[in-house]
Amino acid sequence: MSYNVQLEIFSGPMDLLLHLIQKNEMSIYDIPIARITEQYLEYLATLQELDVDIASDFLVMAATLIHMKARLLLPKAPPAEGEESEEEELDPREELARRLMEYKKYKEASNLLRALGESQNLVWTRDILLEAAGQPPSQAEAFPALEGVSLDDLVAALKNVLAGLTETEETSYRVPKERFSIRQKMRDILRLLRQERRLSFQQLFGSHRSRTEVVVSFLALLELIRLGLAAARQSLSFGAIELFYVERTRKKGGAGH
Amino acid sequence: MNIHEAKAVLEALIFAAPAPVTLRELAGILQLHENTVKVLVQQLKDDYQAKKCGFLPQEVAGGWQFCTNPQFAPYIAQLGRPPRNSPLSQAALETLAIIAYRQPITRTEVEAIRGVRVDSALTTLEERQLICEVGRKDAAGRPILYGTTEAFLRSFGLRDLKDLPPLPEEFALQLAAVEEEYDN
Amino acid sequence: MNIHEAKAVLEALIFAAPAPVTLRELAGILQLHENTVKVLVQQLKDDYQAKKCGFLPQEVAGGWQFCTNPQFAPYIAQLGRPPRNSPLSQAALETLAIIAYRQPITRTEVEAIRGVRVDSALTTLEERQLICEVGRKDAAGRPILYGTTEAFLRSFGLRDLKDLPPLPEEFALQLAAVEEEYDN
Repeated sequence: MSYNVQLEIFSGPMDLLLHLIQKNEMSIYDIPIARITEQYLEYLATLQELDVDIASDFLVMAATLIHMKARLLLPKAPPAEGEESEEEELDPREELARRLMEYKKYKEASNLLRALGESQNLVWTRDILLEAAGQPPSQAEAFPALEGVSLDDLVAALKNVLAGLTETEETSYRVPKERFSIRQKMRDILRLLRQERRLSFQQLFGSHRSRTEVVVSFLALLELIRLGLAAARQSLSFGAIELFYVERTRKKGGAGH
Repeated sequence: MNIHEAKAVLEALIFAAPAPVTLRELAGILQLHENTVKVLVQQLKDDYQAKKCGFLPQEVAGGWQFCTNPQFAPYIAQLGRPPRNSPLSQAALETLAIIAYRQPITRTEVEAIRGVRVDSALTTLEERQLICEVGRKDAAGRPILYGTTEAFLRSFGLRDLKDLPPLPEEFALQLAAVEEEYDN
Repeated sequence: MNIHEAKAVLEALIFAAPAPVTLRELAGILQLHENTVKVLVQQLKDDYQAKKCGFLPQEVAGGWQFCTNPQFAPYIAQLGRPPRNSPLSQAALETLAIIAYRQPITRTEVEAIRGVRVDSALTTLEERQLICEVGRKDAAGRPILYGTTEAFLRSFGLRDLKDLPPLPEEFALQLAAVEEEYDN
């Protein structure tokens, strides 16, 4: 049905409203509220007829329009005595016009971005291609998981961290029992890595207060390495182990919503 | 090291770097002044352009990298490599534009402009690493503030955020006019 | 398309290909004869060599790709990017050598030659994608047969397996002897 194509054009109620205004060659600063409301509702009715789910945001805008229409139709009440009624005199359409202009500005900007993205599509770089070919992304290529690092090195480093903790935990009573899940830790580490791109082992575990937390973090880290989401590297033997964020290959290039 | 050698080293470095490499990093490796490196890299680019090469160094995301010459895109497309940017939906693109120009910005602020919920657009943009959390707003609920990433700059071929195309001026001016009127 | 343009397109294609690209593929895209492309690519390489560039096209793993000029390796190493071949342990290296020269070969056969268990060396080599399973031996338990990968060729700058340096004769004989003994 040709309608469906039409319906998906609008990215939101502002977009639809802007479209109706432009189609009718109305001025944003002097919107005939009654007419625009009518057309807007008509559009929603069409959607309903076609059994399309109407996002609540479109209904909110409908309500706003109806409310404005009502306000404009009602005779203006004379200002109550001693009351300064400047606000009352403001045309409610001005707020809508301001919002529409603001929205329109970014809609235009999004078209500029689209054009920029398209011109970049005519250009290839090496890193992007490695990723596109389904090979390890550039960073994974640069830092293969566990490069120059043996599992022994990792475990030795862990022992080191644990040694630094022993006193605080084991000599103090009533340590509040914290619960750490590997999944949560994986998320935390990943977020940190994404921010920092690289982290020292020390940076990662330095803030940990309990042995449990260190162990859970360590397991989470191993899991991330196994999944290819993080990589560890030791540039010098006995040097500090560094962790790297490994950019994920795009699973689906699907468009957003 | 003479100029020719220095340029060859720069060429090799920019080529080998897995991501755009900054002038500062290049200067550090060559032990040259950053401004000298800037001039050399620009010369390198001019050389490539004059020779109409298959690719050339480009400034992007705060660094330099080699890119293929766009005029050969039809040939390269035949290598069967997917293009860099798979298209974004209008909704995602609008959301991205608002974040790019207004960052740091919260979800609610974006929603106020677009008049629509943007959760799924945000998810898409985060998944594609075009935006990320850049902090928390000092307000009730400490909402997440979003900003664009380096991958965003690279995807759109921008040197930095100042490189964003100016917002349509006439609208900005009109807006100012309305606001002034409003104020009087 | 004149020669200069054709070379620029080849340049762009070799640059943009994520893996070494074959003359046949290049010829197909340019609609030129494979021999013509061969001459052009060789010319391209000569041009780069004459100009002492930072990188140049190289024939590797049955195709062409750009590689940085080895004389600049000390600079490139400073990019924070470890050299492509970070050192392999002696054990892994020995195992790799045996597989490279005697492929396809089973784990037990490698162990017979090296006289020690090689599980972990195999794992390392597989992880680094230097070797892979190439089939199953038609013997009891149908053990896995290992062979080297294209990444192996690329890592060591080999066009194909025939490019491997020949083994000293007595060593080759020794290898064969161990294997034979094992098979009986």
